[in-house]
Amino acid sequence: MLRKTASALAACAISALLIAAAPSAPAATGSAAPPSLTIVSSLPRTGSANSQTTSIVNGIKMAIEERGGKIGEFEIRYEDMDDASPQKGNWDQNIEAANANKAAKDPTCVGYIGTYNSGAAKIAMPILNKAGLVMVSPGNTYPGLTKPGAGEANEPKIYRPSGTISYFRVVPTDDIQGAVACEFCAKDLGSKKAFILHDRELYGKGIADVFKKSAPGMGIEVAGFEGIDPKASNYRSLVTKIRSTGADVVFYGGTTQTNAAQILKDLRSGGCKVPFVTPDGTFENAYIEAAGKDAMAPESGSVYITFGGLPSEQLTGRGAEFVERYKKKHGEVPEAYAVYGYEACKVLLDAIDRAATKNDRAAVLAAVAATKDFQGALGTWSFDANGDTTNRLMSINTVKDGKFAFVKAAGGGTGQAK
Amino acid sequence: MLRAAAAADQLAILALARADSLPAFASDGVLSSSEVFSQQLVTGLSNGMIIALIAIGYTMVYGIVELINFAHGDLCMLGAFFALTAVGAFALEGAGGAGGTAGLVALLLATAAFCGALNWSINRLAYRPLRSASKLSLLVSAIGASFVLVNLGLFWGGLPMEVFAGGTSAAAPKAFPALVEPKPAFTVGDVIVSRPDVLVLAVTVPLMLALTWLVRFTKLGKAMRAVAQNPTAASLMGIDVERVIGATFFIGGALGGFATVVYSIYNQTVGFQMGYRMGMDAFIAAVLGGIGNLPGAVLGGLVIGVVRAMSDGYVEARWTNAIVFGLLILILVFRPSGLLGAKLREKV
Amino acid sequence: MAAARRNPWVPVAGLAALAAWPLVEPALPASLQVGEPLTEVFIYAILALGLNVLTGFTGLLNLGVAAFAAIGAYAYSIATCEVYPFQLGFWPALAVTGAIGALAGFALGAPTLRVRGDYLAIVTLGFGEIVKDVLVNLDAITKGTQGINPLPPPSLLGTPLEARGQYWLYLGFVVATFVGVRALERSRVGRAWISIREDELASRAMGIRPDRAKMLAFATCAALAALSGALLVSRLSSSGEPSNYGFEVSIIALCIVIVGGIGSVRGTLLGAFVMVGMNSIVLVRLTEVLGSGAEGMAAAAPAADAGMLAHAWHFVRTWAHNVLLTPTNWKFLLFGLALVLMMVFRPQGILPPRAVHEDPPQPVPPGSEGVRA
Amino acid sequence: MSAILEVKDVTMRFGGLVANERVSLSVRPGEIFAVIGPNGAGKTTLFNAITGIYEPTEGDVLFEGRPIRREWTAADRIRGLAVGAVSAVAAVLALNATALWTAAINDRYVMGEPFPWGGALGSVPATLRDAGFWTTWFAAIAAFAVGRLAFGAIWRAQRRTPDLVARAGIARTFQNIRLFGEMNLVENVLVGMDQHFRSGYWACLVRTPGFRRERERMRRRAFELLQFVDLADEAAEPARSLPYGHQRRLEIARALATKPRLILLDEPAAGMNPAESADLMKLIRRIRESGITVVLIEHDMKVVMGISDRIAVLQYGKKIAEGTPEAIRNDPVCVAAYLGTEELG
Repeated sequence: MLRKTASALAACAISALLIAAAPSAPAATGSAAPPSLTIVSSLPRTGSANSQTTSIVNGIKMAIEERGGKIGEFEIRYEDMDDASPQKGNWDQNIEAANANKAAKDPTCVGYIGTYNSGAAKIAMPILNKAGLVMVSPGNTYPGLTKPGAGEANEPKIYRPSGTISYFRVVPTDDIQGAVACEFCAKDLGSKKAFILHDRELYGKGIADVFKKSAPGMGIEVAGFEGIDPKASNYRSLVTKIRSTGADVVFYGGTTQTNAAQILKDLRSGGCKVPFVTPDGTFENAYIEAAGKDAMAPESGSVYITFGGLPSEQLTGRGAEFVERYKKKHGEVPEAYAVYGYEACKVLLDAIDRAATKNDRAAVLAAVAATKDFQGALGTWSFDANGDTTNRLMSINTVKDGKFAFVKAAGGGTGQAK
Repeated sequence: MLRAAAAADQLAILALARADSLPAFASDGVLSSSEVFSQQLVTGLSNGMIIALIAIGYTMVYGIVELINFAHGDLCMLGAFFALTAVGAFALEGAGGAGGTAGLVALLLATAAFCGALNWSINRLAYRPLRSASKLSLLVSAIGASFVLVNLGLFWGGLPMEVFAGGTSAAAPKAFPALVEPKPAFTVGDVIVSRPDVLVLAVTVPLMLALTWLVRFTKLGKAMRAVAQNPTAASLMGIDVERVIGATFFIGGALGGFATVVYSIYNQTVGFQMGYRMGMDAFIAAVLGGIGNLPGAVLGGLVIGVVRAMSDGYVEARWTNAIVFGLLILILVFRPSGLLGAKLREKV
Repeated sequence: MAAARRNPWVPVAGLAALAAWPLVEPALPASLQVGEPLTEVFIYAILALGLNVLTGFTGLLNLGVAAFAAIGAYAYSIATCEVYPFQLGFWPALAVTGAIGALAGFALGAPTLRVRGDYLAIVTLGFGEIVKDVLVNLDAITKGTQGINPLPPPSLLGTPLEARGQYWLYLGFVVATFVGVRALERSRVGRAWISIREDELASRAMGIRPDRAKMLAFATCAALAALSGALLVSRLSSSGEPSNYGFEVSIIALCIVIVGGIGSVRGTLLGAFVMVGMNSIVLVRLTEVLGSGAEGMAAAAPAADAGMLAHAWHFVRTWAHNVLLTPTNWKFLLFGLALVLMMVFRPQGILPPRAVHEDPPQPVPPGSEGVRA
Repeated sequence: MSAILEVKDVTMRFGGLVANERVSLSVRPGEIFAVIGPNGAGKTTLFNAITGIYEPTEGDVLFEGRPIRREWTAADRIRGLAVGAVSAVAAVLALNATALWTAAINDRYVMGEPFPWGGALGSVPATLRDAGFWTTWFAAIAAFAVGRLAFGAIWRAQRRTPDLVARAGIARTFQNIRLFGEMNLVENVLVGMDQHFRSGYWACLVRTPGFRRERERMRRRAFELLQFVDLADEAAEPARSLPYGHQRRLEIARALATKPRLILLDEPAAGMNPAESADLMKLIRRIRESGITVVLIEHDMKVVMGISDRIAVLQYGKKIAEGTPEAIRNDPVCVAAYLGTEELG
């Protein structure tokens, strides 16, 4: 009896595998199909970052649709890879490596959009670089990936074993954003004493570190600098600590997933009404929804969010067009991340076009690197020598009536933010 | 790039920011050191009491089937989603006064029933077929059940309801309305004892008393203790062991249901991944007190709550987890069966 | 009873198939190529074989085996990476890693010898959390969440190995681990472990010293886990971040041991294929299929109109759009369900251990009656 | 003749329950000594007290004139101090890890340049001096105390463990059979022989020639022991599949495998039919002939009276009589104790 069930189970598993194998088979064997190029994205699709990555993927798909799914004679195929595992509910180094290797081996693949997490980029970058496959990230903000001297001494050289730069990103880096946030606290909020929190992750701690470094120069005293436990149920004891220091602003380097809303709620219910400033990891509706009406109400104290670009409703030109189309298709205003995905894919498609539409990774790579004065949804920008966007425009936002409201632009279009 | 039209509006926002950045706190005081200590103690005890409430349900099930029930925290998580759905469906938010209190009591009872029934069903489907198998197989089954529950929580968060913000970002944490407003119930100096703190106490203590009564004096309680000691002997004495186990799962789950409502009101957040920490804290509390020991679980919960608060307040938040676990290991080195656990004597 | 012997050619054939796989794979259609995950299987297999020594043989439930892997991964990273002055080669670093791992095993095992059963389970779980937190918090040493990179690739006789070479090298490690653990199992060491699992008191009364045996089990488990961690990071060329060695990894390793058959070395090996395969291959493929189906469903859904039924239909559709139609949202469920079903239908695991390890000596020397003489 | 086993005024108390009260026994080398008494008289408890499973509440157990107990030797004192010292060093290193590492490595290492190994340790004293009292001296003293206390706690719990008793030369069987059910017979016996193996961990891991020779030798000896108790035919069976009487004999073989000088048999004839009991009596005599002293608990009076040299009678935890089978049979107190339950002989 038991044997029977076991073998039945095994049969089920095998047939599931076969079914799973089926749909991709024709693409590999069919010779009559039109020539195609593949763009893949590798983002954490399982678990807590799912809503952001969904909007990125929506953006990518829109960019491809705009081109009619074709460039020249080539059909553009898109594969949405997941670099998260269900057990972790977050990106997994093994899966990211597997994704990168799979893309590197696929002869039709000419572009890799990803990753979302900078840590994952560190794994994928050398693999893709060796394969000469261009990588455009819609989400990595760790400066060391591209900027010499910003991270470890051997960064970013180690991510470029082949010697050429094959990694580009359409988002401004943490060092710019952290400084902008600090400047805003000092100049606009008139803060004198800041309590800095971070989630101990690459992104959150990176920004908090920059904030801390910039603070003395802006006349802000650092009342405290603490890494929190992003899985804690509440932060009331920390709030008590913050209250006892008399800080007049709280900066949290973290994301919605690492409990930014919970900190805000505990601050407010603990009677602490100082402004609460967070980076773009919280620039999504989920943050407002997670925090709830009371914590976001103006009488509880103000809330600010920095963002590496302009919010959707402030976009003009192509950006505004994108927002319109997105609204029409999905029935909602796109989240901030959608634009990044859209822009990353658009720049890639543009490069494929300029590379005379060939299945040639080197040509595509060269074309991406040569991107100059690109008229995208995020404005007009170029890739600099490191592979970073020259777009340094930041915005400061707040929350008003349950919606993000633009406060001011900061950072400047081309100037150095520091 | 800027739209000039919005500029005035923005300046107004900034002016508002400057204005309210000054009065940092209602009574405008920077806490004195003794007040900080008292405030941390209040926080620690409240959090500890919630942990204790989850831990008793956990330790009850452990006592009877010796299962490290990994799904317990995730069960509580689903309970929180159930409660949030109920809050949305019956518009419990903002119903003040007697109606609000009645609503709250109804919510507590309904969630308890839901969690109890769910726990009973999980036992039926995932644990009962494994009664004669090794404990480790049971453990893996519990791990599997916990994954399933987490996924159900994710689905639940995607329901297109207003309380779930339309469900568009299912994975994001959801705000749980402050059914008991986080206003001070009373203050001592600058130390706040908030209304949710009082709620925690008001739910936890009666439940613990009721549970003690149940285990000590009712027929079911006696049967539960008999099954915990020796299932074979209990069944020879005419006790329907499976029914008793099922009842224990129901009661353990129901306690989790009460706990999760209190937890949600206290923290005002629910999310599909919150079960991990809830279950983990309950597990630590139960072990610290001596697994299967009800007063032990309460003591363990309180200890953990207070240690967490003190560590956050006086050491550094980033070391809190390590300190809690380090303390646990240290206690177990000296007292291998927990604080109140009986010394195991093997029958030879 | 002799019928219980398994066919000795099965493992040989399996090994041959695995060894030949990299040569065969490129010839297969793309949909049947597995690639990367197989090397991951090997790494998990070593981790799980180590855990099997502690949990399977000795009966000590360890919920924090990933901590040893983390220690190994970071020891290897610090020993080899160019941002530190040590810069050992692949093999010396592996030796150092194994030693540090064993030491960590002693450090955890020694003070907790008196802690039994589920109390020990939470001690190990806590150890796992502590190690992870320490690795994040001591960022001056470990680079915190930045990770340490680049790490030198595995090498053999001074030649760095590329993907295929790594595959074979790692396969070699799995075989060596398998043989070693088997050898231990069938010696006095393994017998002592198993006797402790079966009945600690009786084995004590027979003169076995459980403390020593448990310490050896802890050290063996920790050293193997550390080795798996080192192999993992040297393949990825980066230590990754500490959260990559969290509770989930411990849980997968435990599931491998139990699903494979507690205490069974072969079962553990098979379990690694089943679990990692399910995770990295079946779930991925399954979500691909579901994905194509889901798009079709979304397109086929009719528009909403008035009325109660339509309202409900709209509700369900929106819900489906929000979560249900995204196949990756089903991964937890499928994984968990598979675990429960496997346990319910085969609680003893896929390949439970054989009772018989030692055969009696065949030629019986005559006239051996006077035993005590 | 001096006694091989001397139980002196042993009292075992569990909370309010007194299982043994001032029991004294004296077993001579080479004799077969039986302990009898009604159920609940405290016989098994006495065995457990002798073999180190329980620690006597009061009284003492001497084996060959000496107590079997770890003494707090100079080596233990050094070990305790060493554990304390290691904890102290570990605590100080852990608490100052960042500062120490930064001073020794990060501040001195420039990538691409050779690392000045010489001065790396030189930075340690200065770093610790800067660290201040709490993370150095205080931490060291506190960690030393905790480490030393933990060592003491573990040592105390292990003063007289069953493995120490077994290695000293006392083997036993269990009333409620405790074989290793998943192992076969040969392996069960091999577990008993464990202390006589000489190959260590590494030899087992790489299967050295010495290991293989020893393994062969030990397996043969295990098989001989199985022949000795008449179980050779079932040598490859898993222990749990044996019939009850055979399991009892296997327990005896396993106990003999430890090469004891004294063997304690807890109800060896329980559940045996008369023919099996008779075989058992022969077996016990053969054990004694091989030079091993036998102490047994038994309810089967035929067995007891048939093979015992001397008998002690326990009732309600107290010894009420001791003497030859002849004397016990005629002792009115003993007869009274057994009245209504069993007839003596």
